[in-house]
Amino acid sequence: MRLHEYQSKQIFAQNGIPIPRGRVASTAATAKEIAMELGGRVVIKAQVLVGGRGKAGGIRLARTPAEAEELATQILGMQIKGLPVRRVLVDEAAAIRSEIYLAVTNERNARRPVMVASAEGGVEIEQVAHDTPDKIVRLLVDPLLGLREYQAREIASRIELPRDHWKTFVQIARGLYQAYAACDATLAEINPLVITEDQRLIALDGKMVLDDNALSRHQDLAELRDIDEEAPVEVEARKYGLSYVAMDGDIGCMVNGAGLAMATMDIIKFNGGKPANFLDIGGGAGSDKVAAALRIILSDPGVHAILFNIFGGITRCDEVARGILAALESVETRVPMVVRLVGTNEAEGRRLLAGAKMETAATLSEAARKAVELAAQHAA
Amino acid sequence: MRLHEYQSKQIFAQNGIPIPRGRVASTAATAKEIAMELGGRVVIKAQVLVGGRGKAGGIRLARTPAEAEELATQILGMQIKGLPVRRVLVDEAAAIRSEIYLAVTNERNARRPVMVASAEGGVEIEQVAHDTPDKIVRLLVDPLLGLREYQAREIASRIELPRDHWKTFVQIARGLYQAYAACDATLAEINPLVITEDQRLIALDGKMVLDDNALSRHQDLAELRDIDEEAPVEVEARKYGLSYVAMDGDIGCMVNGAGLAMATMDIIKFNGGKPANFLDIGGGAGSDKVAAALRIILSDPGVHAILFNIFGGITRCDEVARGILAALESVETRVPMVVRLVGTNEAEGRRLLAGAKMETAATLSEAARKAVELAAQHAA
Amino acid sequence: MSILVNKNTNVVVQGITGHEGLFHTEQMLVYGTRIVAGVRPGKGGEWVVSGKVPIFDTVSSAVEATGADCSIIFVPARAAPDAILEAADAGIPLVVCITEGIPVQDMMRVRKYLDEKQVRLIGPNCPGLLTPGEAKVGIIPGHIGRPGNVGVVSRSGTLTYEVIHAITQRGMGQSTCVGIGGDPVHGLGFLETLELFEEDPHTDKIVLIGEIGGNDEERAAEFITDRLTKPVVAFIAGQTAPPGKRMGHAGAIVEGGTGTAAEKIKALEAAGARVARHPEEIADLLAGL
Amino acid sequence: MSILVNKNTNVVVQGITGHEGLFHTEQMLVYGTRIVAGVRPGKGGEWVVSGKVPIFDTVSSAVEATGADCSIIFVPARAAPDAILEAADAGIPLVVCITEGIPVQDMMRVRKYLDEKQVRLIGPNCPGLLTPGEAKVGIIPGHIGRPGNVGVVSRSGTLTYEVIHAITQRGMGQSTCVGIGGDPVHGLGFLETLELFEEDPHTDKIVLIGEIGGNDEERAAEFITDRLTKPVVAFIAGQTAPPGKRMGHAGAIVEGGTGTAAEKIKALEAAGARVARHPEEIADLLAGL
Repeated sequence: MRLHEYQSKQIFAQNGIPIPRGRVASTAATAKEIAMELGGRVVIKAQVLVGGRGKAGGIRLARTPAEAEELATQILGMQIKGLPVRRVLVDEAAAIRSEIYLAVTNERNARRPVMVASAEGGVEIEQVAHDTPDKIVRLLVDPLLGLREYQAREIASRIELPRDHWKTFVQIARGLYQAYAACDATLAEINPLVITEDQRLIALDGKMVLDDNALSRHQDLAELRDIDEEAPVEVEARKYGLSYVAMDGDIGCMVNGAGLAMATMDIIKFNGGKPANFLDIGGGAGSDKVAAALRIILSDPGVHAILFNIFGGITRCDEVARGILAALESVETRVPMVVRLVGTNEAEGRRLLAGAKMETAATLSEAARKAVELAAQHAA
Repeated sequence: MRLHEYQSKQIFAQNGIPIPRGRVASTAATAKEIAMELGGRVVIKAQVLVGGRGKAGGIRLARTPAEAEELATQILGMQIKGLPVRRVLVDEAAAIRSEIYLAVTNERNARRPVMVASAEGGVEIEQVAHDTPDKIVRLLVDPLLGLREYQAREIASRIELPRDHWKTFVQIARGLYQAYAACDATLAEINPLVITEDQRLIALDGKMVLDDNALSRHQDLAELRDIDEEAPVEVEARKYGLSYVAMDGDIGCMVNGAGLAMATMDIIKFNGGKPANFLDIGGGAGSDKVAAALRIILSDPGVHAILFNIFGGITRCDEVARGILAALESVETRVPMVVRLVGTNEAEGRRLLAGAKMETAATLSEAARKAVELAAQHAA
Repeated sequence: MSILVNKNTNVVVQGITGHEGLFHTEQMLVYGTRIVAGVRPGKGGEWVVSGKVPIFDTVSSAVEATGADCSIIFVPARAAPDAILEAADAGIPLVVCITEGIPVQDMMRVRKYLDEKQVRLIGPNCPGLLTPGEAKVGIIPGHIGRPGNVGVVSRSGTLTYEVIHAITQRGMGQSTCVGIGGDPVHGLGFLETLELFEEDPHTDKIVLIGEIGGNDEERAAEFITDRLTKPVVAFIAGQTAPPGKRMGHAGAIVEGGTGTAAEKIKALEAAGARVARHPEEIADLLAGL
Repeated sequence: MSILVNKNTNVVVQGITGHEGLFHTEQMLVYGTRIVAGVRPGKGGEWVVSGKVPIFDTVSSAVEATGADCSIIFVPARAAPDAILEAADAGIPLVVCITEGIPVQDMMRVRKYLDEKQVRLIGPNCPGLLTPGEAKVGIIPGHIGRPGNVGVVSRSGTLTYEVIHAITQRGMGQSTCVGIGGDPVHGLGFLETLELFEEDPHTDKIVLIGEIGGNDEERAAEFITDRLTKPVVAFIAGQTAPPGKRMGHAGAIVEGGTGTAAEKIKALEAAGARVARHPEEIADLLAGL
């Protein structure tokens, strides 16, 4: 789960990281008020959960409260990558001398947290990593000891931060690690961490991504979820415990198991089609879950066919077939469907579905080919 | 630094450990009020920082508020092992079914915290350890992971705690560990942890000893220090950064270095005398420190001679001699003194002290013999 | 022959009284796995599965009483890290954790602790182990496997079942099937498993099923180049997965431009592995070896 | 010959700009110790001791630039645990921590971490090491020692100086003097030091100075019985110490009836060590060996 900039920065502040004075506004009038309170130049920043806000015009400098109101009006009327801007953060503008990148994330191979820093902040770190990898400092942290002061100093030294700023930097780096650890984050990032003209260090932008598996023990953080920022189908899918990712193809997929779901998408592509989604219905496919999955797939107007791919292991194929039949009674389908059932009780499962308006297939390749064909016909 | 029972139990309660309802009182009237509030049988417990309160009559059961007042009056008038009782804890009386011992302390050899538990609570654990060592369960804890639930269950299982109580016991054991870790304790002990007739687990008595080296980072805990409970000389010694322990002999000792101070006491005993104290004046013996040490030693009326034993290493003997001379100007001494200086600039040091009213000695044995002799003469 | 488990493995089931734990204990018993004990704190002394399996309060008491040398964990995510540590502390050398949804920072701490111990962890969020004809320690449907000379190692669940099933259908069989799990921080990886298969005299061919996210497959490719003498057929799921999106498994995500299927396929092909373009091709390629 | 340090040891001083650090750096330099670097965050690039010793911001940069293979720590107690870890992470194999007053739970965590690393810690709360005629890494007054064949190991400070001084006065000398420190949780102990002395061809006799608290001396006695071939003279300080009272050193306390001088003396005598009744007897017993 990704947090908004303003939410991330509030968590940073709670962990001793200096952030600009500022507040969030959902109307231009409030934005003007905040600008007046801050009494000077402010930055109006769209709060949307996608990257590239700056390029899209979602981050603007206002020199007066009136200008703040005007720009807030503009930004609050924008859509960025399809997401309407519902809130702006109004922050005191900083006079920037230089920009640093600082983050902590999980290093899978080392199975430890890793601090990542660069004197080249303010840009995409992947770009820096690609162009000038030696400008990136990486330092592994023992998850049982946390980030120690000497390690933070080591980072400061290696990014050649002026020594005057070390003390504050150590505090910021440890605060960031603390935020990461306390919130079960998978990423806590300050980009840029700026040195201002008056020699302060401030976290100008912030990003946190939380571990979905840990949200159950962070009720307060779970409540920060901004449902407005998510595709309604993803919200719906989560409600039913379904794992769903929308894509831009035309063949809806319903599969049991994440790996098999990915493989199903792959074989659709191999047969010249394009998957409309990733969807794992998990083990034990009850009719309500199958029905919810069907509704979600069909809510995408680009879907022209649906491919069911079920491997019956512990869950038997006939059970799944009954789940599908029951679901079909409650959901009106408007596109052709292909079903492929393999594994325990596959014959019985196929027999049950033969009565439904579904094409059946014996192999995954055959199912994929049929789905691609039917989608093309339906679209035409 | 040792905490009072009532202080320890408050910390326990903050860490989720059930304690009896109750409050502390410094007058019998307040004790009566508390007894009335608690509305039933109460236990009046002397709050002094020594063991053996029970045997000394410092823990009594009162059946009525009137009796509580009466017993509180008695106990508040007591001295236990020389310490006047200034406060009593008035606790709701518990109907006890059985008593358990539970503690966490530092295991020096393993360099880890160790949980210690026994189904035989309510008595001195050293006694249990001595008589029936197999009734004591010891479990080492990884200081980086803390006490895990399964370890607490392991303890419950090994002390054969009835299974109904495991859940609460796990919570208590983890709370105790948490209190120990959060307070930098060297001991956190519940003795007894009782199972009541109505099947609750309650920490009836509590003891915490804190690491003096860690008090600087626990300002709140440092403020719990009860100066009334300490010998005034120990309070005075701490003020000057002196390490002082009173003993019951007649030869005061002033030594630089803890090991050497102990060895000096040993050689006094070897020569038939009895040391009156342990005192380490540390490195660099300025005159104010030496003067304070002298005052402290002389405040003990049982002292009949003083032995200075100084090894001049980094600190030179002449410096120390000057410190002693300056101190002697500000403190009136009433007993004979023997000084033994060895090491860097020892000749110069001895020469300086020759003018003072002090016996000098070339060896430690000689110094000890002289001190023993002079003390006997002075006492006679 | 096999790796990791066989018919002499003595298994203790942690979380045996839960819905999943009980169901799969029965399935494993039916398969012939030696389930010698279950653990459920507070229920020590009771029995489950018609009096076949004794319950203990702690793993250590179960090990003491039964000599269990392998543990399988079905406890919920909240308690699973503790369960792994308990098994390790009880001296169990092989721990299989089926549980899904363990926070990744918990697993980093657990792995750090396990690194000091002589213990192998499989999973979490994995289907476990199947040595056809000998033992199943996990949830892979037993009937789809058949004794043979193909070692299977995979980050996936049902996709693995598909592949096992297909291998069996083509008249071949498996030495051991290892589901290493779909979480970003897990125990045994491709490398260690490949090493075990290399050493196993009864494994002649290997199937490796990877997916997007991380670079375990790239490291496996290095191992294949440097050390492996046995032929490998590989498949990487998620060729069409968009970046930045988690594809079901917590570990299946393309982040910062790395962890793509294309990179992994390239690395494996360069290492000489036959890489199937879609899952049905795996058994074909294997038969052609 | 010697153990732990000699004239080729390259030392970095952590906390070199503090009062203590600077003073003892000068003393060590005068003694002939190779002090190659100092560390003080924020002062990298400066020099101390009349331009003789360069300062670095971090231990790792000091090691990189100078090849230091030993560190001595004078930083305050609050920062000392970090300083030890920093030295260990920088790959320094021998770390001497003089600092007094480190909380014991901090040291337990530090030791746990060090256990995984190839690093030897001396101290904390110790006077450090002296190899007469070669190097002093610590605060033992250099002039009291003299090269010789007696290995000295002690939990104490000035008491050790006394003993070293007395040995020298009697015309004998020391191979290496090791102050292991007075804290309950420390690095190198009696056991490891005795082992090093046993292996050192230039150490012929050993002096062991213990004190009340813990049971390091009892374990040393076991080692003497089992493994040590060289003769030992021992002394235990604190024979008159009352129970439950800390005698200056954080580790010098008789708790729960254990850690008494009597027990330790008994164990050492049973192991064949000559135990001096008072400190002045040590050199006598040594001369009589």
